[in-house]
Amino acid sequence: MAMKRQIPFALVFIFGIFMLFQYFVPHESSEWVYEFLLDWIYIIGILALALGIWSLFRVSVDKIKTKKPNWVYSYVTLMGLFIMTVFGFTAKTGDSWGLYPVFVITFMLALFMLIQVLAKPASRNLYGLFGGAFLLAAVLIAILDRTWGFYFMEAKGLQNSMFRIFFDDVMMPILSTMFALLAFFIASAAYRAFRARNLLASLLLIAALIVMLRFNPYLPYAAYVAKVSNWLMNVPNLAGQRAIVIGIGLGIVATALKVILGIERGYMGKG
Amino acid sequence: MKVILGIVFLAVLLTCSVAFAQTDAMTPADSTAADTLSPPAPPTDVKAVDTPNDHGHSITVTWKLSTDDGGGAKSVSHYEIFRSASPTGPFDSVGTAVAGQTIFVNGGDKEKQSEDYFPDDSNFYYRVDAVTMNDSVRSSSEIAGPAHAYGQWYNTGRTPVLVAVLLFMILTIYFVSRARKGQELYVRPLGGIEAVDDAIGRATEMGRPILYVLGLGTAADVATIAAFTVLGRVAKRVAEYQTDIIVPTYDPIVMTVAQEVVQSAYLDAGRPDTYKEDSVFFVTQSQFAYVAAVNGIMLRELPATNVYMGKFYAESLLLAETGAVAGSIQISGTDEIAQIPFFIVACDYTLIGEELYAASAYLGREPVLLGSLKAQDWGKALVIILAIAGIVAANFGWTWFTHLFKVAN
Amino acid sequence: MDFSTFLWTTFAVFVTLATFSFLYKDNPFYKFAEHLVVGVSAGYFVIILWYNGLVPNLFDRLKDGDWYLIWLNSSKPWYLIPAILGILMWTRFSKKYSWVSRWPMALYIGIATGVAIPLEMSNRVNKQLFATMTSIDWTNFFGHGHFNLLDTTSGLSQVIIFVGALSALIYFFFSKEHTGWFGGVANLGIWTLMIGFGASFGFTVMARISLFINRLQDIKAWGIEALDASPRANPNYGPGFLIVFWLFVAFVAGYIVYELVNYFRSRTVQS
Amino acid sequence: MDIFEKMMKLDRRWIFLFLIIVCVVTYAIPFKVPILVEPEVRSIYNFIDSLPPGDIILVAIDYDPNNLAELHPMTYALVEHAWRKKLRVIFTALSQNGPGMAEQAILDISDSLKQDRTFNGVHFKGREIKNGIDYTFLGYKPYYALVILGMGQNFRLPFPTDYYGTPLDSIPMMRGVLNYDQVAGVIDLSGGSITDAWISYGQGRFNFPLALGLTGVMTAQYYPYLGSGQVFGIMGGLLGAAEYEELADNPGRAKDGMRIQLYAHMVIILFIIMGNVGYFAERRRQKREEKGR
Repeated sequence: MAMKRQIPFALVFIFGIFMLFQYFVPHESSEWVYEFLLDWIYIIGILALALGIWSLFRVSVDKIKTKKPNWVYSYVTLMGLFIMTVFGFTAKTGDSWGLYPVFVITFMLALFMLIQVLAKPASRNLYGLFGGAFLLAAVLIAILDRTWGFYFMEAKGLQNSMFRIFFDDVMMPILSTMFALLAFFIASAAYRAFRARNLLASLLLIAALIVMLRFNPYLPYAAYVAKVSNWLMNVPNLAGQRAIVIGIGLGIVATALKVILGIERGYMGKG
Repeated sequence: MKVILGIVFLAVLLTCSVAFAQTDAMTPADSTAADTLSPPAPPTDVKAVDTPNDHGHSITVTWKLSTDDGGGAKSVSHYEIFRSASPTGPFDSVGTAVAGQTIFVNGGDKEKQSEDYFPDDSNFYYRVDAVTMNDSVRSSSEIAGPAHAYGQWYNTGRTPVLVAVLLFMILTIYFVSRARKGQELYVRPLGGIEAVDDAIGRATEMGRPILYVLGLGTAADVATIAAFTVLGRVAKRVAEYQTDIIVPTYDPIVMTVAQEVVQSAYLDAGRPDTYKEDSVFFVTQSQFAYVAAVNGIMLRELPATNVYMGKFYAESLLLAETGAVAGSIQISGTDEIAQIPFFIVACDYTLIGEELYAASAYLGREPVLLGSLKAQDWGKALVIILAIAGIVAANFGWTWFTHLFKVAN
Repeated sequence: MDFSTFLWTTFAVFVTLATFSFLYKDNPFYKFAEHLVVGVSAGYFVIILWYNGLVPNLFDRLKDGDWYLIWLNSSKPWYLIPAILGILMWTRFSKKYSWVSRWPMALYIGIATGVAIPLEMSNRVNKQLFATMTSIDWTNFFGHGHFNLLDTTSGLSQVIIFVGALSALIYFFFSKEHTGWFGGVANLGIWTLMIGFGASFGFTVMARISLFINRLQDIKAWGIEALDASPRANPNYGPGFLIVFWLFVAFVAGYIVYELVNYFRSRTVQS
Repeated sequence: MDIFEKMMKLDRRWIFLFLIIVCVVTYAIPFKVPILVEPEVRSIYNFIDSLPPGDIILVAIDYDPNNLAELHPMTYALVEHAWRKKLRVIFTALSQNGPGMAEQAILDISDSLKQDRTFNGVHFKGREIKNGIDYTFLGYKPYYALVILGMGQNFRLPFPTDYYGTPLDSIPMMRGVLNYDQVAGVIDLSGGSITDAWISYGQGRFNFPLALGLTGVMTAQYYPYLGSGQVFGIMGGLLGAAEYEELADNPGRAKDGMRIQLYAHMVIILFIIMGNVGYFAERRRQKREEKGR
């Protein structure tokens, strides 16, 4: 029981207190420990990504298996995940790609079969057979074709043209369009919420309106509006932010202290 | 990081030097001296000492400006600093400082293998040359030293922080122990917190799940840790009401912790059998891909309530607007100041900044946790009192008082 | 631009429009783009964290050791500790031993909270407190030069910032009822906060609309590329560009018409 | 459902549709919108406009590609204006990716200078812009605070040669140009903290006229320096760039963008007003109904 509950809290306490006081010790040795421990949490964080990818994989396969609504799209997710990983670890050694496209296709087919094996246990043998065959073909191509290769210790895959195309023409357009949706959502949120229901809502509304009108040339006294909006940004906004920052600072310290001292234990499981 | 620190440090030094230089520029140098080949006056009062409050491997050289700094025909363009292991030389140039500066930090790497290695605990001697536009027209100062570098065990510049942390720690422990003894504590109602119970009840009635979004923070962000504790309370009620909870996560460690939290909440509620492992899952570590997925969940699962707690950036409004379309009740709390306005506009209830850190105490209603709220209030009261005292002091010119609170790097 | 690049940029425009279609409603195109980007970005981060995180922070530090000595003879063998801790996280794959993963988790949280306490106290509380202790500009109390109330550096503005910040801090008190004079000051605080929030909302609108303009520019560049691509102007270009362009336009237009027809049909049925 | 209730409970997709149409139309049709010119931009324009031909200004291009959309239009409008006025320009780039930005801008503006153009009713003949005579590009050096201080002593201190490796002494326009004393003014176009260094180490120490071109989000926090007189002008974001283009009668990308911004903002404001009108009418009706009962 102690191994499951007590030791974790003891670890939180010891390392928390150490890091707290390390801040005040500039000496080399304390600095060394600080950097080393930050590396720890960095490395732990990266290695934990395996858990994340496994979760994504299992949830997607599960969707396909139980034919939940929109299960078909889970194939898209899984294929995207694996194709990007393969691109990232491969690069060409010479001038041409050789059999690389064939490899990518056979590898993806093998993966598809593997997913089918997991998702459809009834016809496991058939899919397993095909999957094994495709996998064998992919491995053979990977071994025999010398025009390209796998790289794990050098970041050559980042220069792989397919990796870049997937980044530039698949990932970035969707991500930046998601971001651009904000142009519309900020409009609809303003329409929906900026109603002069009470004093607080009116203050919010009026301040926002003034700032939004700051460069409208059709308005009389437009120069004045620009000045007022500037004042709003630099005086009330600054005052409010200062209060919030101080409050958050105390909140963070209080929460962190509660965690280190073991007063707040809700973040760690029981049993 | 090192570069940034270096620049910040330089900037601080430069500010000092600018201040010095301006007082000095008031007394212009003798501009009648026509002979450009006569060397400028050397810098005087050269001192070399170990750089304070650092990890060692660095010596600070200071001097008084040459009288020819700041105008005249043989005006000093820069100072060149030389170092040697013995007072007789040979001296090697270690760097230059622009005219008007009176300080130079000669530091190096702490790694022995590095080319730029600067040894601790060995004596060095320094000399500063005043150099004119013509590089060969220069004059050297007296030799200063010996000085040796060593690392400090306490950074005096950070004393105000240490005092503040210790004070706050004592306050917290005091109020928590008082609460343990059973002292009743009043806390004012918070709208967002009281809505949580209703929202869970509503979800049960409608037979719809609750969506809990932990934001883009990692488990190293205290805001996310606070969000975990709120998640624990919410999950417990959810388990009691037999509703579903969906927790899509952005970071694998956050996912792991959240799984632990939800699982033990179900255990607490006496229903470990109804816990579904896939209710907490990982999506992706890309900001807007995560948003795309969560938005999809909102429109397909139609959760009765969306709770946003933790760190949020530009995606705050994307999430909250989609949630509003899906007709969910929305409760949010974040310490990202830039995003609070968007949550206030688009959500039904918003915990502003610090209120996020108070939320778990409110939901848990455990006296021990409420005790720490009292400590936070005392902290704020102290800040207010000191701010008022400080502004009075500042306006009467009692800088000694305000400087008690100054944190030096 | 060669033809395959053009095909990929067409795909980029397709996913851009698919993502924008979310504004209308959830639909198969959005679902496709969403699932695709989840998979591809997850794969992308696997690669990035591998090359930029694991390789320099762990592998490079151990690489001068020998695997059959489990790298104990490398120059920095202590980096095996975080690696082991990270691998302990993987005990979550098993139900029986998943409690072991609490140890690295506890370390992670302990280190993070310990670092946070002094840092946040310094940056958010000490420095903000010091910043409030300003000397008020009494000579320019009503603004520099002439009477200018909107001057953000005037003494009056400084006083407003000070009072606003303190009253907003009072608003955040948890253990005192907001009644009487205390409630009055707290109200002043929440007014300051709301004005600040409104102003910063209004200020952000411009930046968000710029995002949409950027997306429009990308689509426009793609259109120009296709329409300019007459075979006579550039021998590298073939009619394929125009065919792809018009096929794509026809597809999008067709889908819009389809949705419109559906929309009006459903309306007539209802009434 | 009466009209007021409809105004209040409009489906948000109508807002989206309206906003898309307005954005696309204003993007596609290049009509003119009046641009309100703020005094802090006008003072920059007037400063450049009032300098006699042959004077030297320093333009610091301290931004990265991710701020290009907002800051490039400023560079284009300002430098073209300066060159048309036959001023000479020293360029520096103190951010790491700055040199690429600066070179691109110099090439593009030089091309534009070859054409005959009319600005504000004054006809300007096209001319060749020559490196070393009309401009000098000093390039990038790390530790911007030190560079800014060093240039106050002598440009040759941080930059013994220009970006292309020519010694400063053999560049015709740099003859006799020692430090900021020979420069009429400095315009810093920046998307980050370099601005602070220009204010405190540059203007603070050497007291030259300094104007700023900033990204939109940064702008508000630099207005205090305008009040205290440390900077004589500020151009903020796309808006500031458009104002300069308006003053220089040289419409470019910023004015294009402002057309969309202005109308999109007006659409949003209109919808907010509509919602409030609906809300108040509705509330009034409810009150009346309560009375009637």
